[in-house]
Order: sequence, then structure tokens, then C-alpha cells
Amino acid sequence: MEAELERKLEALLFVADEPMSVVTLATALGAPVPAVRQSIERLVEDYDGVCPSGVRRGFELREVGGGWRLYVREQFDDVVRELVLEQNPSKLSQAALETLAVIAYKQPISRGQIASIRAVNVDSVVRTLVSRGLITEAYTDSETGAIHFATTDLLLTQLGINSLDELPQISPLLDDGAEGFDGVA
Amino acid sequence: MEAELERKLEALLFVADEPMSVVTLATALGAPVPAVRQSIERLVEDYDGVCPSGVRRGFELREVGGGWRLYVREQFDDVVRELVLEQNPSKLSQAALETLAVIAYKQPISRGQIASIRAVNVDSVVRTLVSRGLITEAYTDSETGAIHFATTDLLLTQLGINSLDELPQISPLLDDGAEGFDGVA
Amino acid sequence: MAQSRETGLEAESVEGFTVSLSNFNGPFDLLLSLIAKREMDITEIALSAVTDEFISYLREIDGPEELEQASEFLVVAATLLDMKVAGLLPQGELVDAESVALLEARDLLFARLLQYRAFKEVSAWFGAGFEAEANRHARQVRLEEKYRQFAPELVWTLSSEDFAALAAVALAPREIPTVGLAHLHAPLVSIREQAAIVVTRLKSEGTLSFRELISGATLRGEIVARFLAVLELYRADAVSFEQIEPLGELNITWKADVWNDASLANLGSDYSGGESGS
Repeated sequence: MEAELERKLEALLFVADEPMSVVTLATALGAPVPAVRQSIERLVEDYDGVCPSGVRRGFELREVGGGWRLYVREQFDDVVRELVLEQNPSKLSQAALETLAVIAYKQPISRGQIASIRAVNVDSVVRTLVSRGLITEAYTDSETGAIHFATTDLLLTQLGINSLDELPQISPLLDDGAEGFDGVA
Repeated sequence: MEAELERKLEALLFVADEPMSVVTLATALGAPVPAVRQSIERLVEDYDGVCPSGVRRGFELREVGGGWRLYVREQFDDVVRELVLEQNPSKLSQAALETLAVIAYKQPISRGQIASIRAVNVDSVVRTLVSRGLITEAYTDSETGAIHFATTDLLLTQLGINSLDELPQISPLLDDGAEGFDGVA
Repeated sequence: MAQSRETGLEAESVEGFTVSLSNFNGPFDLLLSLIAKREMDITEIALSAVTDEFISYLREIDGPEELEQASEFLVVAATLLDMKVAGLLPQGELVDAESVALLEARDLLFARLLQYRAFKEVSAWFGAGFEAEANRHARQVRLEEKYRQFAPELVWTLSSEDFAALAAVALAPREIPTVGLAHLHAPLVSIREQAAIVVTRLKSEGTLSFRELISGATLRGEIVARFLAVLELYRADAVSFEQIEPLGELNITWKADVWNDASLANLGSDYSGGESGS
């Protein structure tokens, strides 16, 4: 029974994006706070490989800012760094640059709108651009729930301009383009 | 030493937000591919609690969409559901599912070829599938200018399979129908 | 039209079957539903049994979206009719080139219908897969800030002009290929359009044989639609038929006193192909 609570706790912490308070966890699990607190302690020891036959995991459970969250164990920072380098080349791909250009001229724009202009799935490219700080979430449409993206000051800096007004005009082409796409439907 | 590789692997899988190919993992780890493959196998068993004193974790390591990714174990999906705010994409229409099936089995395939199998105009459905990232433009026929479509790794991930080989056999379905009358090609 | 559509929706909730054509994704979808409704396997007998019903649904074709699909419906309808007619004829007469063509058309229809059914069945597997996986939770946690800083500095080489050029290309309308589809997808044929041609010719010539009437029609769909148009005009009492001997030349004579564009527009709205076909 207690082991079962630990596994559920493990599942919850696994998907949590930010530190979770014991009370939040207890509520989600429908379990008493002291039992959850005990389970957390056992999990910490479990991941630290405290018991004789135990394994010291590549991750650990830490209390940060009044809540509990799973983190990669610090000694493995190097290997994570390698992965981050591998997945973030210093130059943006052609697809990412084109998507960025579409966003710059059509902002604010949702993922779906970008996808219909680019005729590809843009999820991973948008994620890359956000993590590179070139675009940001501008607002969420209250009706559709669609997140709209806009470019950041970092892009202006990279382009050597002071404001979006200084982007070269491409409006004649833009209008044509928009019509062309409506026509496709 | 090998245990160390498993812990590093654990750390990498922990920060990944998409299926990781064995090659990507091996590159980041600076380890030979076969060793990584073995470590992955041991991790799968570890999390499944296969060894006698083992614990069946609240998460599991699955091979989907051409790579490895950590998932909450299916039996705990209910526990985490409330915590995770997910924007599940809207369900695909029956027409979209059928079109997707045609593309999956006949790829690469042009819009016209899909239309002739389904006996309806498929333009808007194909556009939906492209913007969902389930299919992509594979190449354009240099003679006819017809774009040919193929399925993506995202399709595999969303179906929970690792490769197209895991699609159900479709020839028995065709054979079944053929029984009962002669002369059908 | 709107009324029958509503009725269709009601029918769907009641017995899982709908009347409106717009609910069917193409002729095979309709044909399979008809066969399934009668709990039959796909056989020649089944196809012939649902022919009348299939054709009666063609009455529902309306609006640009459905007209776009009409040619495919017509090709299937024509093949079904051919099969039904051939079934009524004495077996010995089926030896000429036309009957060979009929056999080929029939086999093609079977093959395509089977193929369609296979994909429809396997699409259920796709649907189930998506549904099951939508409930699964992969670990997807934002990369911690300290790791994000590991990402190499971005090397940026584009000027604002380069960037604008990139945007212009990305936003330019893409060529929609129109070549190479005609042989794969029967072109669209409208019965009303074909009827207009028939009316014009008959009004100027008075009497024409059907052979003469279809001269200039190169596509199979056009010939079928022109034949259906003639049947329509007959029902509207605008033409009369004369056939001296069975299977002989079919002569069509214009007899309507009053005929205008409105009459043409009404054509097909009371179309009942099932009876006319046999």
C-alpha cells in the first residue's frame, strides 16, 4: 500500500514542471499529508541509493522553494551539456530561419497559422525559436486557446535594427501571398 | 563502468522532450552504439522491476517514433491526468483517418493517387494532416510536378509505435473481401 | 434540401444511417454503407441489389462541394447500372467488345471497393492508436535554465534585407500542381451542363440520334451525363424517343414548346435514376 503511494508519487513528480508542495501532492493523490511526507523521504533515499543494494540514480528528488521536484543529478551536467550542444547547433536551420521570417512579418501569429503558410508541421521549429529567445508567446486567444507568437528584441539586435518598422517592406508580395493561399482552399 | 553509462543515459532521457535515437544518445555520451543499446535494455528492465528485488517504477522507458522516451506507466495515467494541463489536439475526422491510412500504406503517394483510391477530393484533408505534422511532402515529381507525401516520425509517436513495420498487415483485409467471388484482380 | 438534411441527421442518431449525401465521403463510402445496412457481403448480387438505392441518393447531389464529387458518383452509378442491365439480358448475348468492357469496369469497381473497404477498416486501428496514445504522458519538462545556457551562442549572418528576402520567398504563394491529375481523377462533369448542350443541339436540329448527340463528348463521364440528361429531359416531357428495333438507333426529338433557363435549373432536382436505368 505504501509502496503503491510511492509509485503514484513518482508518477506525479515525473510530469511536474515546477516544485510541488506536499499539500498539492497529497491532494492530487487523495492521501494524508504525513503519509506523503514519509513517501517523499523514502523516494529521496531510494534515488540516492542509500539502502545497501540501492542504485544512485541519474536524477534526484530535491526540495526547492517550498516544493519537491526531480532534477538531473549535478554530476551528470557534462553529459547533458553534450546533448544540448548536439541539439542546438550554432546556426539556425533554413526551415527555422524561414519560419522566423514568417513570424516576423505576420506577428502575432499562431502555430496553426504558421503551419498553413509553411505547409509543414512547425512545432519543433517554434520550440527551437522560443528556446533561442528569438520569439516569445505574445498572448493566448481566449476563444481558441491558440498561443500567438511574436518576435523579441533579440531578433532586432541580431538584424541590427531598432524596431519592427525598420524591417524592409515586402507588403505587395505579402498581399499576393495571402490571396494565393486563400485560393488553395 | 557500465552502471555509470546507465546513470548518464538516465540523466539524458530525463531532460529529453522527444524520442531520442540510439545514435543521438551515443553521440552525447561518447559511447559505442552497441553499449548504449545494451544499457537501454537494462534500464527498461530496471524500471519494469524485472530483477527479483526490483521495483516497478511509476514511469517506463518506451521505444516510439524511432527513439526512446520516458513515459508515465500506463496504470498511473489517471493519477497524473488532473495535474497535467494538456491541450490534446482535436480528434481527426473519419475522412482524415482513412486518408492517413492510404498514405501510410502507399507512401510516397500524390494527392491525385490518394483521391483516386478514396474517390473524393482530398485537398483539405491532406492540408490538415500536413499541418498536424502527421505527413510531410516527400518529393515533387519532376515530370508532373505532383507533390508526393509520406508519413512522419510524429505519426509513429502519436500511434505509439516505433516503425511502419508495426502497422497491421493490410493484405489479409483485401484477401478476405476477395473470397466469395471470382475474377477480382 | 435543408429539410432533407435535417431529416438525415435525425436518422443518423436513430439508426446510424443518414440520408444526406454530404455525410458520405464519396461513392464507395455510400455503397459500403448501403451494403452494410442490408448486412450483405460485397458480391455482384449485393451491388445489383443496392443499385437503385445508390442512384436515388444521387438526387441529393447539390451545392458546389458535392457537384465536385459528382463525376465519381456517376462513374460508379453507371457501372452499377451496366451490371444490372447485363444481369437482365440473356447470357449468350454478352460476347461483344462492349460486354468485355463491362466485365472490366465491373472488376475494376470490385477491386476499388475492396481496396477502399480495407483502408476504411484499418483506419479504425489508427483511430484507436491515436486515442490510446493521447492518454499517455511522456516526460516533457522544460529544460532547466542552467542547461539552456549550455546552448552555443547563435551565429547570425543575415542582414535585414536578406531576412526580408527570406520572408518574401516563404510567404509567396506556392505553385499548385495541376498537371498529371486528369488521368488519375475523372474530371468533373455536370448533368446540367450536359443537358444545356443537349437542349441547344436538339432545338436547332429537331431530331438527333443518341450517337449524334454524344459526338464531341470524349470523356466517359460526359457521355454518361449526357445520357442521364436525355432521360431527365424525357421526364420533363421536353423530348420524345423513337427506337425502330431493339438495340437499334435511338432517335430523340425535341417537343417542348416552352423551355427556359429555369426549366434547365430545375432539371435533376426531381431526378429518379433508379427507375429510368432499367
